[in-house]
Amino acid sequence: MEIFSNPLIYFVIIPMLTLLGLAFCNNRGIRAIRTVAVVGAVALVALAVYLVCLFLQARGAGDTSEMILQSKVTWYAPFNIELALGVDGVSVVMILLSAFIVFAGVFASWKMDPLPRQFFLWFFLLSTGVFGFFISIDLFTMFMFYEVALIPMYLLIGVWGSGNKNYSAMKLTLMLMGGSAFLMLGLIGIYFHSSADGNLTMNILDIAHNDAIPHQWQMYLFPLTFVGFGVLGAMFPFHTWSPDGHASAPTAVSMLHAGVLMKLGGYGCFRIAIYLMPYAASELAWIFLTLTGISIVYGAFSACVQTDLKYINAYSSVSHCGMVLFAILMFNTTAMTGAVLQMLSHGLMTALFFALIGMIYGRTHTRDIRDMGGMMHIMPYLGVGYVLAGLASLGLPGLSGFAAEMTIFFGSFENADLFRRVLTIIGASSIVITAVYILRVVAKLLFGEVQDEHHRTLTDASWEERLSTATLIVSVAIIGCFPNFFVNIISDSFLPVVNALKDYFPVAGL
Amino acid sequence: MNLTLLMYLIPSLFMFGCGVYGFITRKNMIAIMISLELMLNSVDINFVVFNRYLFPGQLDGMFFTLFAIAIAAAETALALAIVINIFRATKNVDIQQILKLKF
Amino acid sequence: MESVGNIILYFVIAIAIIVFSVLTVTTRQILRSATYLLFVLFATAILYFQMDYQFLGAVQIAVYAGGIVVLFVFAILLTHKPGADAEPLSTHRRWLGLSAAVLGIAVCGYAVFSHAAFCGRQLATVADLDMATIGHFLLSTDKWGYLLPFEAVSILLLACIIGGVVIARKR
Amino acid sequence: MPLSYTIAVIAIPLFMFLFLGLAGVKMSRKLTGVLGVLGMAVTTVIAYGVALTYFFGTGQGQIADGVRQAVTVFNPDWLSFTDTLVVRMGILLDPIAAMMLIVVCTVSFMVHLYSLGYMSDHDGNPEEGFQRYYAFLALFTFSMLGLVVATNLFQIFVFFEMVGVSSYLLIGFYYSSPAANHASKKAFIVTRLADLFFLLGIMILSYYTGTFDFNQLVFGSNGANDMAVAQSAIASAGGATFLGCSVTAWALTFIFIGGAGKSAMYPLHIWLPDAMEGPTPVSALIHAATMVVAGVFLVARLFPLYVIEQGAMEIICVVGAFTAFYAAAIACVQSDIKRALAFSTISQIAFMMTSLAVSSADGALIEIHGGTGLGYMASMFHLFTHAMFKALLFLCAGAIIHAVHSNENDKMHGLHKFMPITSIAFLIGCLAIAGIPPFAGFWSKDEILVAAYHKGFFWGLWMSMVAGMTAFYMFRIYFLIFFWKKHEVHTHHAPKDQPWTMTLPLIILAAVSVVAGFVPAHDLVTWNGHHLHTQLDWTVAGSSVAIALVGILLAYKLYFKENDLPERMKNAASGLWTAAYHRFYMDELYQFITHKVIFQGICVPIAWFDRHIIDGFFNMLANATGSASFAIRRLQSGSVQSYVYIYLVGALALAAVTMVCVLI
Repeated sequence: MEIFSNPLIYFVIIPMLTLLGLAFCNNRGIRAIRTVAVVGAVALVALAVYLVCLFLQARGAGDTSEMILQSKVTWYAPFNIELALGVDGVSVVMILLSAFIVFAGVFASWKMDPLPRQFFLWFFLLSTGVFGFFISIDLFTMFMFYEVALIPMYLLIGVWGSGNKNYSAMKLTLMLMGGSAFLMLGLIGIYFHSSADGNLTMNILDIAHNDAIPHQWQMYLFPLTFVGFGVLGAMFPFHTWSPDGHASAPTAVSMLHAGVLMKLGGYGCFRIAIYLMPYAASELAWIFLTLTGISIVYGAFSACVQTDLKYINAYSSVSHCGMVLFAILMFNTTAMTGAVLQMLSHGLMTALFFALIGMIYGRTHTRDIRDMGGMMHIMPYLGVGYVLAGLASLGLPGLSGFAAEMTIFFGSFENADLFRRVLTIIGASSIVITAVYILRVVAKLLFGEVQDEHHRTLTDASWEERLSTATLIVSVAIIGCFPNFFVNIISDSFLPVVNALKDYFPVAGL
Repeated sequence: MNLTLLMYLIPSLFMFGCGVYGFITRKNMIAIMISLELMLNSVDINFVVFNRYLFPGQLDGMFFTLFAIAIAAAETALALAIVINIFRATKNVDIQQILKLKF
Repeated sequence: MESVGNIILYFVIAIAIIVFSVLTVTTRQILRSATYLLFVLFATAILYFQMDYQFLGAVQIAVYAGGIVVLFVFAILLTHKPGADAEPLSTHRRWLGLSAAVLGIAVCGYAVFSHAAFCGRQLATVADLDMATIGHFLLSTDKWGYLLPFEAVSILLLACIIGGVVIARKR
Repeated sequence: MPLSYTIAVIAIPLFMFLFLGLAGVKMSRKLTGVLGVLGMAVTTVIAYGVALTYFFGTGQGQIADGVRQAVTVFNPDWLSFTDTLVVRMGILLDPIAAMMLIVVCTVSFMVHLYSLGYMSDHDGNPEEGFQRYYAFLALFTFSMLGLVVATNLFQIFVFFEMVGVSSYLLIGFYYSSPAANHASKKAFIVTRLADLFFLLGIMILSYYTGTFDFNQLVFGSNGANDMAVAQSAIASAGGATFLGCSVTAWALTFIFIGGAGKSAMYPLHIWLPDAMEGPTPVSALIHAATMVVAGVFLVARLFPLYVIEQGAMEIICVVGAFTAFYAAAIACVQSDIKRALAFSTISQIAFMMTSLAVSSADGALIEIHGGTGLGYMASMFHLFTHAMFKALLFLCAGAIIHAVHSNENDKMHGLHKFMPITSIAFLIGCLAIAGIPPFAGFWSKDEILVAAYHKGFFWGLWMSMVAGMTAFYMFRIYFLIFFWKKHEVHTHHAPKDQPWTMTLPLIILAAVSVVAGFVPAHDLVTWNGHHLHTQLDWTVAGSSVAIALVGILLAYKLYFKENDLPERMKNAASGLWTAAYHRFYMDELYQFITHKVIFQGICVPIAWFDRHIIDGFFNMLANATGSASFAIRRLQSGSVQSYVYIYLVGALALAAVTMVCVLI
């Protein structure tokens, strides 16, 4: 079939082949399971890098089409459901991010016990969903992959989690499903207004070009879609699944969830909610801007008093992901580019955080910072990694967080209205609060005296843990040192959205 | 005096009423099934009667009853097998005391 | 105008059906209940004969009276000590059953009587229904043919046989 | 030497950081130290070459009429915000950048060398974390150099953050100690708060002017600071105002707050005394000579803009003058030698700030004022001399601490006999800071005072008074450490002068402190690149020397020999003394605000709100669903008979309804 000549489809096929391979393994042959998983992950990384090259080549060759590598296969003709593929700069970097996090996640769950085979099966099913979501441009297909990515979460947390895992898994699944319900309503609504002349379509690009959704319908559909995705993007007040979910999830799942899955929310908000319904987006932006503005500060303040390492990072994720949605709602290329950079940055550094926390927890069997101290003496590698992750999180130049946050703040400030500026300033103030909670953790956890004498006998990271974290650290540093490389890939992708918004929203500098 | 359609319906109606009463009141599972048979039988009669009086040239009602009898027989056999099985397990055929599957 | 014998027969049977039905559900000895059921079934068979459906009546006697009631008796004997009485019914339950029955009879009776014109139909004479016709209809695929239900029922019976074996089997 | 070699000056420390940080653990401690020092030595040589070429070379950095221009050596894009607003990372050399290269490299090299001895025990064995220490020093040096050669405002911000982190890491070098831990956190967070304002300032300024680049903000076509360019940059805001002040004034004030955080201006000074928990050479490098003057450097960079926005300049002036006095007052009563020096640093930096601010008195453009940027020159000159003598003082303090293992001066006393070289070096430092000719401090401070008197008599008098206090408290420290009474030997090691690695930097810096005053600063670091004609104002010079001598005499009287006069004075004004000793309770105020107001008053309630109200709401939804299910579960009784009854009644009701409908 023609679609198999499109490299994008292999982002779904490779994880599925990995699934197939894992199906032939059994739990006694951990070596075989690892081999299959690593091969799958490496193939994904290679393919993602190849995709970036393809993209740069296409853009370099003067291909200015909105999406490259488009192709489609009809699934169900009566509703015009298609498997429509296509990527722009944003999808490309998100795919790259996902591939790296899957790679790191495989190594972070190297010693998974019990049932390693089943764990990796669900893990790769989740990856299938994630990649599928990023490569498709058909509403139905996107939604389907979105669900494919969400459901394995329940089992991954419920079976392999720790602590109050049943409660957390149930809460996470129910809240995200609640979001999906909103989302599905919204998508159906969009579908039925997708065209003025009755040729209804699910294809995002066609819908955007038709621009046929009536304004009063947009006012209903936009909140549905935005909240639907916003739940996954941990938008206040729909973020409470995040602390519990992350706290209970196994390491690799936390990594993948915070690193990639939460990005689905931001990506969807921009790709579907704002792009397809620019009128309502600009009319209702103030509500969601307020909510995301609250998210940023609120998450940061909440993180200041937590004592569980994972809770701290979950709340910090609320703050950082709030910044993503916040920037997307600023409606200009700079801020939106910043949002994508922030997604990349947050994805990598949170994955790093959760990987390190998992490794520390695996040794000390506690995540309470009051019970730990002086870890820098005992496990210097993990300690340094944690400090680096922390510095990336609080925005040290040279690591990814800084470039992302600065782009967001400067982009947001481009808007001349006082409301957005005040919010920008409030958002910017989070850099101080972030510093407070990050340094608090670093000081309690890594510095100071060793609290528990038993901890003195613990070992530093093993080779696969080093590989996993080093991958992420290097990625964070590369984004931090050469942000323009990514900005150049990303920024053009926002032109269609910004142009769509231009009729309704006064954008400075356009 | 003629034997009209109505006159056949009346015994059938009472039979059905008795079946309902028995089904609701009895505790013994076998008794419940007996009541069930009563109801089935009354329905059979109705089929036949309607067929015979309203559409004398056709045989739909009769065949329906025929099949109904076959199915009733099968169903009874199976149901009694289950009852006996339950009895084996619980030494009991009182429907109100078999609560294992409740909730 | 029906023959008097027919009418007398009808009344005997109708009364028998009503009385034995009531007895079936009110007696406290389960074996008796089965026996009264047998009478009801016989009476029904006679009704069928009276309406010239001899084959149906025969089936009624063979399958119902001969097969099912015997099954019941077996089951009863397997699960009950002979002569044991059932516990008396609770008043609450009896009222419940009675109300449902009376309500049902009332509503259906009203429906029946309100269609008096319809119900006043008399028996028309038809050609004798011989076995060959029935057999032909049962196994035909023409209009009025019943091959499909016939096969369906046979599969159902097969399923029941297997089910019965599986359920009753000792583990 | 071509100016493009500056890249090496930046790159070598960065390389040393990465190299020592990654490979250091595999090497012996000694080797890493030596490599670090060597790397820094090469850097210093190149930096001197570049700076001297810039100042004295021909053709490079100078245009025909002798104006020193700003030379952009290298300026690639780093991050594009919009097509026009692009962050670049580059290297720009102008007089103050070149001067800062010299300052940073000199002090850094001295500190690298000194640390070889300081970070070892008495047998010369390097202590734990030696590699890490040198890696961090290299990181700091890289960041600071990156800051001073910045081509644009955003680059300065970037390196502000970087030096902040280096400072954090080095203050917390002894990370097991709670005090160091706490101090490093405090330093980072306070400066981070200031950086937030800096960021806001940059956002506002860049929004209205559309650029970060100094070349478009302040430098004219001849490559030197140009008022016309600054004027047009300010004008591009189109007169926009916010709350009655022009947006550029807001922006510049915010930027100043950013600088004030790094430069420890009141009320953001509280982190600096605590930062003394770090190793003493680090204090000398970061918290005395280089990083803390970043704020002064920042204001000097944007000097033409500040000249136009006089409101912002007035704020700097008031804050600077107040801080100078406030810190000097506290320094008079501190018993911890490093803290006393820290407050002295704050006071001296405030001098520089004030000097910049008075430089444009009369509220007019700078040319209108007769002095034409005397204060600017004086400030930069003082920055230079202060870096040298304050580093000297800190390194001396380090030598003493290394010898007696305590920071408190009541453990010292009478060390003159034991450590003569240190004593003399310290004395030179004190004379320099007190402003006694011909030592370095005299020349720079004198010009600051002249500039202050230009602005107004009050400002001059105020600064003169602070200068007198400076002389007093420095000599108080000096006498208390080296004289007062005979030293009691507590440990089995008698204190003695330290090994050559530590003594050599002292000697070098002492020599520099003696002669640095004769550097022709008025020729080299003027605001517009032109030569500035200055002459010694004898009234000001004479009076300031007199005041300094009075301060020294007072200190001599009180502290040279053991007596009970200080004790009696302390008791006489015990309230004032206690308040000053506790730094006028600023730390307690901050503690109250951060812990009681922000932590207990905001964070804890928010966390509670999140767990109980928001999460509670969703749990309530779940629980309500659960209870509802339990409630209607009764219908699912499992009794076939009930089902039949309900079904039958329902069916009959339906039938009845149908019939009634048909009848009607």
